[in-house]
Amino acid sequence: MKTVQLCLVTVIAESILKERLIQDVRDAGARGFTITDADGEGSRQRRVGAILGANVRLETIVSKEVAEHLLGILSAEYFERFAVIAYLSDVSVIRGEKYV
Amino acid sequence: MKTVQLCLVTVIAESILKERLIQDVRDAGARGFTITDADGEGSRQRRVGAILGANVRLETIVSKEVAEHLLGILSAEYFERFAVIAYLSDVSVIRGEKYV
Amino acid sequence: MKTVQLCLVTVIAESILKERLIQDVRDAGARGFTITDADGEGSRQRRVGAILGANVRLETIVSKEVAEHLLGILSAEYFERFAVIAYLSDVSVIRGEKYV
Amino acid sequence: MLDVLRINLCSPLTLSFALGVFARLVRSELALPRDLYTGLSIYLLFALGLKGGVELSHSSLAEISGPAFVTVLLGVLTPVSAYLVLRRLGKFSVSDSAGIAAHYGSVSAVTFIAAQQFVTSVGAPAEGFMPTLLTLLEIPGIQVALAIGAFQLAADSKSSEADENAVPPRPFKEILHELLTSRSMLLLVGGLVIGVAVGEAGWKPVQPVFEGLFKGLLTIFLLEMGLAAGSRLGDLKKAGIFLLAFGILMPIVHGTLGAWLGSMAGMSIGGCTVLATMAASASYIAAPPAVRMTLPEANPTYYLTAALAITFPFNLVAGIPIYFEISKRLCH
Amino acid sequence: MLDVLRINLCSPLTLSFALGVFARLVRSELALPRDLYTGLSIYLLFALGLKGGVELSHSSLAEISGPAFVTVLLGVLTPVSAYLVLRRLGKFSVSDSAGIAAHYGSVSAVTFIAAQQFVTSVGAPAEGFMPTLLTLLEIPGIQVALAIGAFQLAADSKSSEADENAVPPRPFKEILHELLTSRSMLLLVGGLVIGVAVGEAGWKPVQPVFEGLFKGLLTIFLLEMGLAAGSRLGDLKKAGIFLLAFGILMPIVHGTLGAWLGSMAGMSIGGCTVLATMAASASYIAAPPAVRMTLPEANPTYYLTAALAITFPFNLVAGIPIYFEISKRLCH
Amino acid sequence: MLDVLRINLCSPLTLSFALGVFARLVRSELALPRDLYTGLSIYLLFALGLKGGVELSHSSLAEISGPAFVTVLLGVLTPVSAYLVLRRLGKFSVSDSAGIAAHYGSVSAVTFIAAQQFVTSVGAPAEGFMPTLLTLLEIPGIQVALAIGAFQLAADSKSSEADENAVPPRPFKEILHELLTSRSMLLLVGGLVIGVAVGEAGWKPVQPVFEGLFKGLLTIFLLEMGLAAGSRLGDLKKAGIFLLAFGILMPIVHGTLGAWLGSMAGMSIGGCTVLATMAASASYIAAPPAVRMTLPEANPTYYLTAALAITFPFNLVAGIPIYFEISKRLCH
Ligand SMILES: Nc1ncnc2c1ncn2[C@@H]1O[C@H](COP(=O)(O)O)[C@@H](O)[C@H]1O
Ligand SMILES: Nc1ncnc2c1ncn2[C@@H]1O[C@H](COP(=O)(O)O)[C@@H](O)[C@H]1O
Ligand SMILES: Nc1ncnc2c1ncn2[C@@H]1O[C@H](COP(=O)(O)O)[C@@H](O)[C@H]1O
Ligand code: NA
Ligand code: NA
Ligand code: NA
Repeated sequence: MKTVQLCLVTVIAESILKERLIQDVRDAGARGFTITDADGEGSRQRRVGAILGANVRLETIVSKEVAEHLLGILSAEYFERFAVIAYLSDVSVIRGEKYV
Repeated sequence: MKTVQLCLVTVIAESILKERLIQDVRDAGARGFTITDADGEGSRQRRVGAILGANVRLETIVSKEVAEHLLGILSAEYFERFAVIAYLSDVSVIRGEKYV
Repeated sequence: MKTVQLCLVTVIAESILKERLIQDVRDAGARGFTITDADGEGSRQRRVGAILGANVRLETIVSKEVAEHLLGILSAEYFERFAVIAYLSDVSVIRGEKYV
Repeated sequence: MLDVLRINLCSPLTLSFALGVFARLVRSELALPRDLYTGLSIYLLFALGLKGGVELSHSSLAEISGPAFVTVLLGVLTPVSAYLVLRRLGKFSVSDSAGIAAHYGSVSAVTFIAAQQFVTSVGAPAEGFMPTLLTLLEIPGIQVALAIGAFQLAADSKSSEADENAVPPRPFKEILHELLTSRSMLLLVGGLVIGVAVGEAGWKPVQPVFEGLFKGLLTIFLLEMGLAAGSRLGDLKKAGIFLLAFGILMPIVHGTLGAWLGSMAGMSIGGCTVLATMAASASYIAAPPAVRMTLPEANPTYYLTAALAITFPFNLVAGIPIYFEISKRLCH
Repeated sequence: MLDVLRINLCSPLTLSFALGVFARLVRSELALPRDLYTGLSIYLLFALGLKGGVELSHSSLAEISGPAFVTVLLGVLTPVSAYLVLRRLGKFSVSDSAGIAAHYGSVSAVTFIAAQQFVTSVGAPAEGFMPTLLTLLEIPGIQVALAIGAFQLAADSKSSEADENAVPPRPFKEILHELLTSRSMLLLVGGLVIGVAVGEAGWKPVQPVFEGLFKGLLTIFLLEMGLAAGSRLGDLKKAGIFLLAFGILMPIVHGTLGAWLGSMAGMSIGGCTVLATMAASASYIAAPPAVRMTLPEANPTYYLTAALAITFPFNLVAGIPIYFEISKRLCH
Repeated sequence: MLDVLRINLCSPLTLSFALGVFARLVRSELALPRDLYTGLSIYLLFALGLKGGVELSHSSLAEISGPAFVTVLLGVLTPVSAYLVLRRLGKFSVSDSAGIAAHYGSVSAVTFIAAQQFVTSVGAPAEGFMPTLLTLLEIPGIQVALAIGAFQLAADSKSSEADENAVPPRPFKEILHELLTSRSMLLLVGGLVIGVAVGEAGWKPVQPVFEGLFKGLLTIFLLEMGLAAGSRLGDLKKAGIFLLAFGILMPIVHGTLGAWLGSMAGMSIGGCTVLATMAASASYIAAPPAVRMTLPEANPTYYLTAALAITFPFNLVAGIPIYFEISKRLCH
């Protein structure tokens, strides 16, 4: 089956940012995204439980350009101030046109 | 530690398909799978909430052949009609024999 | 944007091991981790539902060495006796120093 | 009539549905956790069955047979009428017509409950066996509509929807199994059987939960229904003016038919009102997944918007009182 | 006796457990959301503790000391007897024997509640301090069985299970800490203490939730238990005929022992029945995770199937009435 | 006074909060499912609004106007005083000072409820319109504090926090929209409106859920609050001695102010006590996300620890009785 190489951007962020991240992802030109709830720990303390919510894990399959663009937005808006990380990996999909 | 390269197939699909997908994954020859709940948005509208459920995210580590086979089943049965996407990535595991 | 290649270790394990795994991940030298709830099936029977809980899915972005070290711990402590799998994939991050 | 409308409008049920819709209109982040929604629907269906069963244990087969027969009749007539109207007048595709018809052929448990509450509050309580009729009406309508759809699609092989290379894996017995073992059926029927078995004695200790909390928890459930309906309002224009009219007029037709058949079967005014409401209501618990699985080409925007954002609130606010007035005239 | 059985069979508790089993047998997708299950078990344990505490505030140390002593005695005897039977007669591995024994040495809160309901409904209510005994019995049995297991495994170093390179990281104080701070212990004991502290006055305002809703919510919980048990029925054959017999006969032996020790301690018929049921019951809330963590070689299919799919329904349906009859004879 | 303290200490509310804290101290794995927490807070806020609305339907605008005015006044004064104390005396950064002040300018619904329970139990019930005042006090304080923060940050451009390249995307109307459409506002105000609309008649059928279960479910909610507070105890030393003192003394100041303004507005002893408690309490439902979004540089450890682990338990245990004593002296 003919597949296309694309870029999977995974963003893990504190959950209050959920709606803002979705907007950023759309603005960056992504054609879709998938979100799951998550807990976690990093340079900031363990993120669990009730009061401020935990984390969300957002995935979006995009072109290299869109990925670059999205990372730009994320690091400008969030990296210093919020509990947010993002990483890239290569994935192959069929129906490549669906994602760009 | 000696690791083996295998293929990770990730399927994101509307949740009513969950049981059917599990069957397809078994039929395709996968030795196991992992499922998480997810929300998402794509060419079809935002998938959240109650009435029709949201999405499921299914992962299965398989050989290249099984992956091909599974993608074949998915695109034949679901891609046109249902909210389903799938993508491949390379992973390395130990105990390679466990997955094939 | 300048990115660094790192190693993403994903561990899927029966949920009663959650706290022990978190400890192992810290001991192995990881600087952070992300956890989501999951169901699944493998060589052991389908893991769902109430009594013994289902699975957790733990992700940690680490250096190659830490990844090796973590896999060592996991296979020594869990692989034979518990429902646990782990796999590695390559990811690129910005702020590489954050993870090592 | 006006007074009756007031009773209906100023009930916590209607108003918390309205609050949910409002929350969506002002783009609030208010949302009930998914598990809470699931938990509430499990509770409501099970409580409905249990209470119905206890009451059923007081009624004889003779009383039920007539009403049961007309109920099944409604389960066959309403999907057909809905399909024909949508396909012929509405010019909807076969799949869309069948998909929407499946919803109107089945019944909405919440609307049923609202009708029960209403007839009680106006002092014309319905027969004790109504929940039994609910379980009888839930499935046939869906089956009939899906059958029409599959049959039609098979027939016109030139239609673009002809290549059914995905439907074969969905044989009818599989669909039937899904419907018969669906959450709503198991809890309703299971509750009924348990209710009949335990009777008043066994009912007492669990009554505080399954009766005492019923209206309050239903109020919370309707908040969620309002949120779901509110998030569909945007789709109203996509649904179009015809579907809007359909979502209001079809229930009135089905409601009148239900009231008339009910009176034929010698039911009380309250009973006729509730049966009419059942016929007029559109399912949004059992029908949507069944239709989605079996007729994936049918556009969910159409059937969900019509059932949840048009017909449900219409019945809740105006429909039920209307069917009550109709029933009053029919069962003199 | 028959009448007593009827009371027990026709209770909503038993029947909704049966409904859950049935749902699995017909391969229904019915499932309670995991959080609902967790929430319900938290509620049940906390309510159990609170109510027990309020009642405890009425009873004197003198009354309790005897029953408390025999309860702890049961916590030591039952896991040993279970282990010996499984290892010697059943030829199970050390780990499996110890793992199963840990479940039968501890106690099932839900079975305990069912017994409480039963004795009340037959007009022989148990002493007010029974929940206190429940908390006393929960842990020792698990500890004793795990100790036997660890000891045996260390002993026969030639057995394949000898290389304990994973157990060292599980020192006993760690296991004990897990058990003492486990959800069930904290909620039971915490509830007890709070109940004693607030007394009747503080109990009144929360009574509607912690007493009024108790039986109804337990009914829903048993639906989930039925689903869990139903999904294990398939494993019955794997479990084998011996485990099936064990799951029925061991409880009768332990129950008789419990009833006898209870009568020795001068407890009422109701009290003896409940104590017997506690001794006869197998834990499936506290024990499974503890065993899984500490004896991973023990096969969960064995202990879960025995505790949940064999012993629990047996006690629920036939065991409790049997222990009641035995107690009647023992406490003249 | 001592007796009053006893009433307060031995209530299930206080004790189950303590149980939660204890569970964390012994490192127990006890945790309420997140959805249960969300569900409970939705229930509590909605029930609070509904009940308040029904009672509001009995009171006239004349009675309310005075108390409403002083409430809004408190919403302006308390965040300013809190900000000045933190910035000048506490030497906290602008962001931290504004962030903490936002919490103390707003109100904690649970503390409010505890005060309501308290004044009722000591026989000095508050006015029926108190929940209306709660909704008036919730938002202004947050807004004022955030405004101070943004203004200050803009002002001293040399401060390291000056480059506000992330705040522009957060215009004030957006923040206001978030607060006005926040879950707590919608449920409180929505509940109030519905309560007023349905009145006693419509309230009756839902009363078992929204009044009967209230205290019991609140008890469970406080268990979770205790868990959350317990997991913050470790941060107390990070928070430092000043914040500890602030979390106890600031409430007393605000409480006295509230009681005094309440008596000026001619409120009853009970009303003054509750108003004082509102002024003294620190929000941990509406404020934290608003502050986190708008002043990300503010350290959550400070405001969460102060509001949840210091001020909340202080008010629950000692604060409310103190404000009651103060009110007794001020009103007659
Ligand atoms: N090394 C890592 N591997 C996986 N997830 C991480 C890692 N570091 C941080 N995270 C996730 O990102 C969130 C925010 O990270 P931080 O801003 O470092 O606290 C954490 O709560 C984790 O869920
Ligand atoms: N580009 C994308 N990246 C990540 N997830 C996607 C993407 N497109 C679609 N999805 C997921 O796949 C589901 C179905 O996609 P669709 O059929 O395009 O609506 C969506 O609900 C998303 O969860
Ligand atoms: N081939 C696989 N692909 C994805 N997940 C798997 C696979 N095999 C096992 N798993 C996950 O790992 C858990 C434990 O695996 P096992 O020990 O084989 O039962 C399962 O419950 C699955 O969630
Ligand atoms: Na209908
Ligand atoms: Na036992
Ligand atoms: Na305040």
